[in-house]
Amino acid sequence: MQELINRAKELLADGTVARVLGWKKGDMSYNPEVAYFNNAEELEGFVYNGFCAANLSKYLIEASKLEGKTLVFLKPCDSYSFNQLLKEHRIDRDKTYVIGVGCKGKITVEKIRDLGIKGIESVEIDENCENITVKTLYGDKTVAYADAMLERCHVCKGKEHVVSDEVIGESRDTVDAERFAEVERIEAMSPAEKFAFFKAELSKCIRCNACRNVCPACSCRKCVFDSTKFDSAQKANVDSFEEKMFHIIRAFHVAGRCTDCGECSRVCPQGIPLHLFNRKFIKDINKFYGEFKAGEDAETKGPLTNFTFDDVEPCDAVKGGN
Amino acid sequence: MSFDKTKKQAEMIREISGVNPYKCMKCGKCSASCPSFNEMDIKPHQFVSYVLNDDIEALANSKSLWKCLSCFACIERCPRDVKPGKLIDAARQLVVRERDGDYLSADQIPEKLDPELPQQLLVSAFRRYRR
Amino acid sequence: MQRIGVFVCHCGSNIAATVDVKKVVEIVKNEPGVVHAEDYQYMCSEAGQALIAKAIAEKNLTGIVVCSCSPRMHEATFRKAAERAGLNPYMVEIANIREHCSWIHKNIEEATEKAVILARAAIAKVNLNAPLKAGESRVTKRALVIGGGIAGIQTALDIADAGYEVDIVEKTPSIGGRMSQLDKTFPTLDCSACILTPKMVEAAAHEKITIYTYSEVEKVSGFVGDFTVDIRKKARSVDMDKCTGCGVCQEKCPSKKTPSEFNRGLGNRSAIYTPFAQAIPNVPVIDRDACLKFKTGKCGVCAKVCQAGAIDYEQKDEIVTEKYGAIVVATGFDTIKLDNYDEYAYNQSKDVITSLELERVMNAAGPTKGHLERLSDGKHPKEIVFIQCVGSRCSDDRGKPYCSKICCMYTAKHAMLIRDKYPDVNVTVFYIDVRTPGKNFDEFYRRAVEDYGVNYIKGQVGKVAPQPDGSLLVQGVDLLDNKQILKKADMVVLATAIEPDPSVRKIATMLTASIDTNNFLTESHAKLRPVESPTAGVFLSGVCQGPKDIPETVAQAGAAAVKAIGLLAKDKLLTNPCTAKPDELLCNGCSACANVCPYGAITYEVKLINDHGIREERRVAQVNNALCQGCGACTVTCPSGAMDLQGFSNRQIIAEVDAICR
Amino acid sequence: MLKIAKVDLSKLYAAIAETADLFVPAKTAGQTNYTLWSDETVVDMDTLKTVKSPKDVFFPQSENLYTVNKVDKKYKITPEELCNRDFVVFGMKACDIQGVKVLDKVFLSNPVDSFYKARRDHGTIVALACGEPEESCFCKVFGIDCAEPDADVACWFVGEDLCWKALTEKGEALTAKVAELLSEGDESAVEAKKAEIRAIVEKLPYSNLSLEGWHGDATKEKFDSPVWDELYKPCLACGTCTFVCPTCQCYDIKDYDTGHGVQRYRCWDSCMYSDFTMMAHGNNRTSQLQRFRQRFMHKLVYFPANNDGMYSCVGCGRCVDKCPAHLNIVKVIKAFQKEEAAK
Amino acid sequence: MPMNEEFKPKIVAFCCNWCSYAGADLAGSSRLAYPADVKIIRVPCSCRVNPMFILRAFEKGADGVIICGCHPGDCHYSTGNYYARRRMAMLFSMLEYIGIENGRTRVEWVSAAEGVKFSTTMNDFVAKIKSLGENVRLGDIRCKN
Repeated sequence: MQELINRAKELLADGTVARVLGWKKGDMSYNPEVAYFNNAEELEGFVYNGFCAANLSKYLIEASKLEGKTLVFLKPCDSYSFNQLLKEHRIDRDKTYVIGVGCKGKITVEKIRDLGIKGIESVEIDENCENITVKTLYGDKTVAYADAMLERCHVCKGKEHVVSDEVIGESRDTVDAERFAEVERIEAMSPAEKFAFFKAELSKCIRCNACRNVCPACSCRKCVFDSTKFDSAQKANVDSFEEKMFHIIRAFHVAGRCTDCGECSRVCPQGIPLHLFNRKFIKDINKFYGEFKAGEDAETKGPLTNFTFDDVEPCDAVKGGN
Repeated sequence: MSFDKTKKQAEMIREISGVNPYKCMKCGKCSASCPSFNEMDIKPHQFVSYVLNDDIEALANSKSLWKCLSCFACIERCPRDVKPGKLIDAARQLVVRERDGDYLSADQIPEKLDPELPQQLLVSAFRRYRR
Repeated sequence: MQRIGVFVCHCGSNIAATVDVKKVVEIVKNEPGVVHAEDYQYMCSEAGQALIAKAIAEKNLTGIVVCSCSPRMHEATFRKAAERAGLNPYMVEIANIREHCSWIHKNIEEATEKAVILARAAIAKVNLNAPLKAGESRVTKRALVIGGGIAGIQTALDIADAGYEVDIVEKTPSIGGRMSQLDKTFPTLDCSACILTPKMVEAAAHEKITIYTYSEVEKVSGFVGDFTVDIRKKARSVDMDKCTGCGVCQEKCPSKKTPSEFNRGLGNRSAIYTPFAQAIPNVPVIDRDACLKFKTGKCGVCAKVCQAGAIDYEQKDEIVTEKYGAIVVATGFDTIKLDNYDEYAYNQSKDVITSLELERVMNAAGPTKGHLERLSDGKHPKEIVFIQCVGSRCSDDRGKPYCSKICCMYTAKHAMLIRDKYPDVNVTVFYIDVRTPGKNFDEFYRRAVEDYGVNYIKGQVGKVAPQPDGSLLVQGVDLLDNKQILKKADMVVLATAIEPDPSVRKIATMLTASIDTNNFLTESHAKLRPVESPTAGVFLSGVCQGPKDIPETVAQAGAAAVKAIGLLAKDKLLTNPCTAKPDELLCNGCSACANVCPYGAITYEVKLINDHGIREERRVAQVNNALCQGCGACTVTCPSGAMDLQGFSNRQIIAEVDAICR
Repeated sequence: MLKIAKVDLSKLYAAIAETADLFVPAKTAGQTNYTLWSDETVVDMDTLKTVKSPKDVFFPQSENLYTVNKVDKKYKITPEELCNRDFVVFGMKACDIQGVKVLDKVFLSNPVDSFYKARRDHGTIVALACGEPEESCFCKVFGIDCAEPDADVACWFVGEDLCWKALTEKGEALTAKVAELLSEGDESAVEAKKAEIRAIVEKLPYSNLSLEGWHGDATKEKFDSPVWDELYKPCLACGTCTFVCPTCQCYDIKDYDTGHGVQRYRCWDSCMYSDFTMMAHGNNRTSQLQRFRQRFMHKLVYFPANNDGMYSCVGCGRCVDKCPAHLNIVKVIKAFQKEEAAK
Repeated sequence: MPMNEEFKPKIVAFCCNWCSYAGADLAGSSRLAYPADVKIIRVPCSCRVNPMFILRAFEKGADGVIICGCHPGDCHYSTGNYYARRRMAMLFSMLEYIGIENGRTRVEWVSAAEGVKFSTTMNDFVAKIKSLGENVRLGDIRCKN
């Protein structure tokens, strides 16, 4: 972490960058927040640890409008989002300085709480990110790092940064699950079971828009679901079709653009596994139109703005045919 | 034979054969192709009109039913997908069904076999007597 | 809120017999925005249009809905009527209650209910319509004719005579097409070459006509009035300017074993060849697949004997790019392959031939120098059987479901010519129907029977069996006699079905012209616009649109020319105003729309945007209205809905959906 | 003081549900929220905080106001019926109850919100003391005692029992209905439990947060502070904080076209949203800084200014737990403290 | 819906102007009947059909939605139906994934010359929707009364 701070100070000092976008220590050991650092002094509050899960690439849309370069720290998976945003002309590469940071998997306090741990006073992560010691009002607990890890880290995209100006720190292979296993599990269900599953999950939705607002692919200036222009604005949660429509259309709009960064599922206050929508589309795209990794580069045409003459017919795209 | 019964039989023939006799354009290619033409009293192309006119009794009594070799030449060559051979086969089945109980079972066949019989006739026989 | 008038047409009894039009009027009167509703016998009539004009003036209508026939039929009529009455033509919507309702439903209650719903959808849409203004685009005063047969030649001559430049692109080495392969033409029996050659010469000599032979259309872009076409001039290996057409190269060429395409493979040609004596241009091409020089590197005889030094082995394909205002497709036909018709023994016996092959046999320049002889042994035939409808009127996938139209007449012609020249030959024709509508056509057929003694038998042939003695056993049926016929013949001639030239598929795709299940190009309207493709600026000439004989082809060629001239005579065209329109405030500048635009109509610009008080430079999409054709691909790819399609906007379509589903 | 064994709670729920609708915290798809009780409901009294506060029992996230139908060219308006069925909310915590009091200030003062009032009139609250307060809790800061909830009935989990005490007339009435399931409880055990809870509260990291400087008269000073300039930046502009909050009461009124008519409904709105308070002329808060500031100014300055110093934050800590950007009212208060200290 | 009443499905058909709408016209002029439950919305091209429109139709009470366009390769705009094909393949797959019965949505390529195909397609689709019954999973409860 100190290496990151030192390097940031250097780049600020020599005028390469005008500001630094990173994570700031929170008031608890587990709640760092995204912050801009404008000088060496502010950088004293900088933090980088297992809890720094936030994908900073989307913040660069606003940062690109500022005077001078912004130094940004990107984890390997964040770099895919960065590329995708570059492809869509949403950020300015010339106004960013990318330091790829090593990542050993990211954890969240929600997962720790899910283990039944309450009244957390502090969390300590050991040197090698193997174990977490949790001090609570009701006694101390030890948790395996992997058990507190976000879903996305169990199916990590890899240790490589697809874009960066320099890389600091080592990454770790955290994959211990099959990426499409959950999607396949659902695919194997009967229509009634599928419907029941998604109804149970989506009826929790409170339409807070956190998933959309955190999503680097959902970078629209004005979302269709906020726009009064097409009579498509939605705000009410009516435990009916509206949520499904919102989530299906959102998944559709980011299909071929979603890098599977997992932020949507991370931020959902109701713990809805929203990535299951996006991952279904990714699986379909891979199957129908060939392997495609959104954000792997900043040039390739996305699968939904492309075609071949012998693409699969919609009736053949569904399991039972139409 | 009552009118209703005839209608029903014509319907059955259409159903068994899967043939739409209205598709026939009366080109005669079936009759032109038929190896048994000369032995038939009702010619293959006429079968279509008999079914169209619900004249099933005449068909059922026709010796043509038993002269058809089931060689499928007419089925193969019919340009309109009418396939008169299927109509003949269906009419035959209708008659066989009405005979009731007079079926030939598969194990009865070997004893009746003559090694000199042509294969095609065997196939035809199967189709005639199987059910 | 709009002030909408709804006009319900009876279309005589076409609509009124199944739709209770009075009831429709009563119900739609209560729809939001509707201030006027009435019905009339024929809305498209002068009187009907006057009713609309009157209502627009008296009720101050801002939008109208006409419940009538398909908009593809009369949308333009009603738009013009509205425009004359002072209303923007795009404030008109049509509810299709004829083709989509009265004509397909029998139950009056059901049809009326559906008509009301269709009307509601149109009303909901027009409530959201906005006046649109057509733009303008220029017209390139040059036409392209694809195909150099009689259809293409006639179209080109007619356009050129009207004073416009025309290019003909022909894929074979010479213009002339199928007609040049024919011996005589019905019903007058004049020599085909004698009437065709002057036309070919005229086209070649015409100062307004440029002919690209041995060339193919490679790429088409643009739109009506402004097409850009790449033409591939295949390497001829002979310099067109130097060659004098003396023919020595063809005589001396040592490779003479290639089947002649012109003679339908019945004779051979040399590797360097002109397809036939009267070829235009009279410049040979080298068939590089057959030429020894190209195959082995050794030979070069033609170069040695050519006094003009025209042989150029190094020649390369050349791409010519040209702009056109109109394109006429005249790609013609070929006969179908008979591989699936084993019963006629076409592939087993040389003496079973197609009618087009018989044309070559009968022709003095053909493989038998015009003598009627068996191709197997050169013997004079005594007994010839003609079989009609080979592959035509077939509903299975071996043949074609349509009638090829020309076979009855050319078979009568062949029978008559044979009987005339060789009275010792017996001619029998097996037919299903003899179809001879046309001026002097039935008389012609009757002459073949009555004056020339041709034996017409109603019935088909089931089988042609080659016999060990070289004869052919024809097994047919005489349906009128109810007899099977076994006939020994020396030759059998098959009236083979015709199909559009296979090249038409590729061309249709390039032109985005629609094609039917049989690969015939679709006309804009089967009756009223038979020579226009639904794709603006593309016209149809000859058999590419459907089977026809020569006089019909020439007539249609002229008609296509007139339509093309009508287009070329205009300096400007009004463009479709239903184009895509970006909302700059919503645009993310992501380029998704530009990625899917088939016309390259979308570009990006960095602009200063004032978004409710926030002023910033943004990359936003711009649409070129002259290029945009209004498909709407961009609108769906745009996640924020910034891109919308005028005339078919998101809100309009959603309003229609809502109206139908409620 | 009455009591019922924990194992018998399902009988209690069933007994209550016989005469009234019963809302309980229940776990569905892994999350605990208030739901209408039925035989199949998996009641979850162990989770301290439901994701959403129970406010939508009184003030639903979406509710219909009236329906407009078109009859020929005329319009027919049918108002939505007011709540006319008694209901019981079981398990509300002290902070959430304070939240309802905040809502009362808004909806029961003139003009009275008839929909809200009808629900308040028909609702009986059975409160539950917080057994294991958590680190994000700071109700003490607002003078709330989570060991002693103030409702129609107050309950405590003590050992294997639930202790039950009616505090109001409504509470007495409910108690009477379920009397046969209740037996006499031990007052002193409850007192011990309260002491235990209060001891934990003292140890909570936010319990001593100072609200100094936050009052109804601080508008200008707080509004113009440069602290906001950096503070809002991580904010995603989602509505999580407002939708999990027990006191946020802003709503939007919208129309829904059902095809047969138009339903005018209201639904929670969020000051974090770009179309919040959108008017014909546009929006009076155009930047996220302004929207972010609005929320905290409202909770800590504007609301006390209009309600005799009552804050519209109850320290439930849901926003602390749920904000995807780890921003929350505590961090805001602390940021201002730091700024003051620096001055 | 009373049990004794026959189920009359609401079916929305999006037809591209150049092929399928003309195919529907041809079906009309050829008097090739199909159920009145089908209501056609004219769009310039199948690529104009936004998945939002389809979900909207279901939300508002449609029981089936069919999208008809030119055959691949024959698009009036040359490539529109290729995009539509991908979009619909994705959407349909997603609808299946969330448990919507297969067959409520369909894409069919119908040319201007295929009046017969248009009619048989619609007959078949209506029969399919009737066999699936009323759409309860995608509708909005507010539209049901």
